[in-house]
Amino acid sequence: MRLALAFAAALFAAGATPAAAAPPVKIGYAISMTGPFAPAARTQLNAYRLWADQLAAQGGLDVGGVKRPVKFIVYDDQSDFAKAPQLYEKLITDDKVDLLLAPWGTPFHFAIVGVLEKYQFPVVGNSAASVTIRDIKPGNIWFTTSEIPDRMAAELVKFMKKENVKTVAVNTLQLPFSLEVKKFLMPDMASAGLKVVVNDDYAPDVKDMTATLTKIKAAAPDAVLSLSYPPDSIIFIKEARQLDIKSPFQLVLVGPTDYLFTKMFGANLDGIVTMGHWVPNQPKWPKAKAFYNAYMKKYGEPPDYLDSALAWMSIEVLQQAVKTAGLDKAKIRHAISTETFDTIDGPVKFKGVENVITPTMFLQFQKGRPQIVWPGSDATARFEPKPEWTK
Amino acid sequence: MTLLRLEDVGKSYGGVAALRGLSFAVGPGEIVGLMGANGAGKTTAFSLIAGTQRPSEGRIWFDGKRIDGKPAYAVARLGIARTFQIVRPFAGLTVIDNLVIAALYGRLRERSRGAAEARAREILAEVGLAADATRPAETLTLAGRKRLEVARAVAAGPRLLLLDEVLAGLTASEVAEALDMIRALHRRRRLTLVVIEHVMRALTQLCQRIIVLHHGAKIAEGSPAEVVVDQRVIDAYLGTRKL
Amino acid sequence: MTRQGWQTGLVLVAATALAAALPLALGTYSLGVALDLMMWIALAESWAMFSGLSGYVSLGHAVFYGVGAYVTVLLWQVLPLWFSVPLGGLTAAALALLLGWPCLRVRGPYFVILTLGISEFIKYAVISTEAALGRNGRLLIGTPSLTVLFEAMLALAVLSMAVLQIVRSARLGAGLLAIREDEVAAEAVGINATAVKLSAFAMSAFIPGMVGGLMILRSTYFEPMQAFSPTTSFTIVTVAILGGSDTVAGPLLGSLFLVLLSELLWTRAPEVYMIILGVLLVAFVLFVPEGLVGRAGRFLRAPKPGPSSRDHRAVVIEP
Amino acid sequence: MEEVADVSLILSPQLLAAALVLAAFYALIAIGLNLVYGAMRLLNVAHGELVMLGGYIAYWGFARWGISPLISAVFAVAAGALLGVLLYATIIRRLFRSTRMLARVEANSLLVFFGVSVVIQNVMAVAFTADQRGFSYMDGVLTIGSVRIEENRLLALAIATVACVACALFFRYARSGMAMRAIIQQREAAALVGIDVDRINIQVFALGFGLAALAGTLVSMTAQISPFMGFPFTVSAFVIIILGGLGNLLGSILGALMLAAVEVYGAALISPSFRSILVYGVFIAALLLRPQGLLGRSIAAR
Repeated sequence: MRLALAFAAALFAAGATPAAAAPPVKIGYAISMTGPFAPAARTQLNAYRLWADQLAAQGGLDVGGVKRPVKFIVYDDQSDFAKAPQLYEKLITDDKVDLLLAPWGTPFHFAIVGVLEKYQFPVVGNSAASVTIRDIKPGNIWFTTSEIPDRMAAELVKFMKKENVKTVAVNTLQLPFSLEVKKFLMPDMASAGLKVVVNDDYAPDVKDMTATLTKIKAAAPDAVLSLSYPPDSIIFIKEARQLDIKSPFQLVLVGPTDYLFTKMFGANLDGIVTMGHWVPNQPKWPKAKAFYNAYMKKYGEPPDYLDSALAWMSIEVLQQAVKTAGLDKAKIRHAISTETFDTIDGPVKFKGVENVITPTMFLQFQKGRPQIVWPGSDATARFEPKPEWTK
Repeated sequence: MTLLRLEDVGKSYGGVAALRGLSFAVGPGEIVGLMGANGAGKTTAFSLIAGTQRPSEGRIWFDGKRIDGKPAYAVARLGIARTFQIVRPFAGLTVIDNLVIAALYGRLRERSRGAAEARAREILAEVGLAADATRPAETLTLAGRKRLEVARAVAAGPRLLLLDEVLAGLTASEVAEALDMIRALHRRRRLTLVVIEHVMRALTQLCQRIIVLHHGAKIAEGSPAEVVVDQRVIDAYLGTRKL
Repeated sequence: MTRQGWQTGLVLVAATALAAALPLALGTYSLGVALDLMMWIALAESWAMFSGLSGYVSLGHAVFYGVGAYVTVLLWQVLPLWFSVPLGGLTAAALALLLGWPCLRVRGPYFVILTLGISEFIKYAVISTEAALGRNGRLLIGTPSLTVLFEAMLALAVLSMAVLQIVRSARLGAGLLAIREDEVAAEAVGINATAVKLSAFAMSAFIPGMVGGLMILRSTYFEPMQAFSPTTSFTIVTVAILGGSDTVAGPLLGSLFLVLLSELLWTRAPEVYMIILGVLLVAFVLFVPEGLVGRAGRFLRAPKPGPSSRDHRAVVIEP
Repeated sequence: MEEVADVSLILSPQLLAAALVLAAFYALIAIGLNLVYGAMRLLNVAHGELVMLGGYIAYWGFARWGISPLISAVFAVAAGALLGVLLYATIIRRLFRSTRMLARVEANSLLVFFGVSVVIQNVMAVAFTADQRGFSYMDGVLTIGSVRIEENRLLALAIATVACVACALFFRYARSGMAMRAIIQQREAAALVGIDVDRINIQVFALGFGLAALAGTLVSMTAQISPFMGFPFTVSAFVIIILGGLGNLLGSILGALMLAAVEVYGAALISPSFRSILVYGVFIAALLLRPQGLLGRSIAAR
């Protein structure tokens, strides 16, 4: 409904500009609006909708120097990976969209790579990162994140070494992204001389982690790495607090950046390290605060520092590419592959599928706010050992 | 010469004996009655012969082959068909389909559906259900279902037919008709029958020989005339009945 | 019956020929929808062949779909597809034999829940296996074109209808129906219930195995949570029962209905699409309980309504 | 690198506490499911959605108006019961309309409830968005001996235990509780001895749905909720009632304890990655070895 209003507003606004004669630019995407992934996809979807509002307010999208109205075509993939490629195929062949935005999550990005290659349709991916995709060298998808598992593993090990971590417990969810992170992490930790004291995997429908966490508590490692997704990240944090796991370095892979965690855990989130490379208060990134404020204004709560920010970055990349290259696919592809983009996360430039400018970073919650604590060059705060859990 | 022979057959459920040391033989073409009060073990005996249950002890021969312990379908294919005391038609299927299935799977294992249907129609005519052939079985009256139960058993092409109280619950005139039907089947299809019945008069009319069970054991065997005067039978069984 | 059978056969051949020509007429998207339609037909007809006829409601057919997909993915670029996809079907059938042996001893709700449980069990076993292998999602680049997949799926859909029709009119179908009505009585007329159920269960797994293989080539991405999703099982049952689950026409109509309805709804009302689907499902069960094909669930011919429909079998609990 | 599982973990009271809390949720959910199955042979695959609804009521009460989940629980039970009654009166009763319908009531109920679950999930998603939600209530950590436990968990355990005991007493002593048991044992006979089966059915729906909603309020105090959270609970509840025996109400409690033990101790002794394999493995084994359930009172299947 909100979306329909946005279209209407977009069209109305377009009508007021001189470019009214130009046909609308069709922008499509499919994302999980129902089904088990819908909750996790919300913060990305919010960023997309915010963009639709802004385009409407600005009177359209700048296409090679001409402002044109936009029309969004949005589908629900029903949290079904098998639907995603069909829907993107429909958007490309049936709806004949001019531009595509990415779906939510690593598996969905995986799922559409085949279709994008088949139709040579460029998409700037966001909430996904995978060495597997990088290895097949696709030419039509890029990742705004710098958290590709092998890079992240290497940085995490350096980070832990610097913080004097000697022993590590790893607890991993059996889904592609977290497993890929672990796959690169284990050998890196071994060669860096970090000792793994607990190493458990768990299946996606876990309801209780007491067994693993009791082992971790007994082993008292310097670092606990919870390679988890939001639902199980919640279980981890709750039970780690309950068992009073005192490790000074505690990483929770995916979830804490979603504002839900702040609402649920408040001060208990302090000290938790998580993946992410964006915060609104980094002075080097002038656009960051504006995005934060706009999101805050529309939704009444802060964006997800991970998914919302990545989604917004992908929009910025696409928008800037279209501004110079127009709607021609080959030109867009060329622009994305070669240009440097100015985003809320600083400059972004791709080599292959990867964002090669933004360093791999880690965030830590301090006094209720995420801060960049690694690497030192971009840090907005210094790492602090995990404070005591509240009683 | 015997078609069916039981030797010391017994069945117990968790220590309680439902049937003990039962032995008897049935010759080809005979009609033998099985009599006894409720719980005397009659239906158990049928279940053991038909393979619905396995005997705890003893041996059963049919046509010279050991059949105890064989599963029900295998026994049926050898040529033993049974009816159930509480009828079990394939309720959702038509009357004729009930028979067609038996003809396809029973001893005859009819090759084609056409042949099975022809056989089914023939039997339906014999049991007086020809007009009801295409009705769903569940729409038949009780008497109709009893007939269907017999007809389906016959359609399997048995040499030995075990009839379990097919007359129970019928009115007097229905009983007479059913008896005629059974006799006709016996004659025309050269069947051997073992019959369980509560209706005393019917049993004595129908059978050449009667076996009386009491508390799971055989207490008498002989012609109807002999059995009804047997003192043990009178004590154990007839004594409990209001004649 | 035979003349009618011939006519039906002719119509079917003509329809198949027409369908086979669809790729010439349809755009990519519509062809994708047609592929989906063929998929549901193939799955639901296969399901009906076992569950519709025997009354053993399998809520685990996703496992056969998933296993077929997994075999095809494992053998991707190892063996040619014309070999690996049928091998997926055979593996699914073999799995059905293996599972059926213990499972088919329980009936009614136990069977329903057991099949659901087993399919979840195998799903998680595959997840663990993939994790242990260090495979984090598998991408297949360079799969056959949509047209090829459509023609293959059409062949499976036709095959599944033919199998159901043949089984229905053969001894096996008679045995299954007897088992559905009364298993003890069925054994008493010579039906080896175990053998009949097992062979039918295995047959009903074969085509879904191949469907899974084709669909994974279509989606180009294999992830066990998805490939073995219980939603597939639920949808198969829904489609088959919407149509009327023991005739060839039933699952066909059910699939048509579901696919067309979802096409109609999901673009126009994406957020209420699922709600409408749910409401329709409930309405169908309540008001069209015998499915779209009506009371065509009879074995040889449509029954003439009997003069009385007194029923002694069941007790009505309603006052 | 793989360390051997520490057997001393079995003796950890922390694990016992975790298992008990999990079992308490499971038991509440499973009893309701088993009641509805036992009395009417209905496969309620929408049961988990009631848990979800209960969770939302507690969440909204707390987030919007600061109402304690303990008070919301009362409303949740009432709302669940009301929904149960409505569902029974408008839909379920029709499943028993004719003998033909009755013969396929299990398959039909599966489809109807599947439809209902899809509707409930998506209505909630449309009305309240698909966002995950969670709140913190009584999240202080208590130390009891060597066990550390959040207050809300302890509270949930206590409430669930009280509710289970109350149910047991109700089935044992209350008139309608006894009638419910009678119907579960022998539907036809129950009707013959003068039990108004339809009325009891309504009560069964009210009680079963109310219990699930209550479980939902307790779950929401300890975990996050979303409109699509229900299905795993449904599956677990089915596993439990099969373990404990369909129609056997006390068996449900035993089954819940078993499932929770398998989850918690299985993870401790073998590996958490085998959690689901273990759960379903135990379930399949139990079903094949003792199809009548652990406590043995069997209900003839069909």
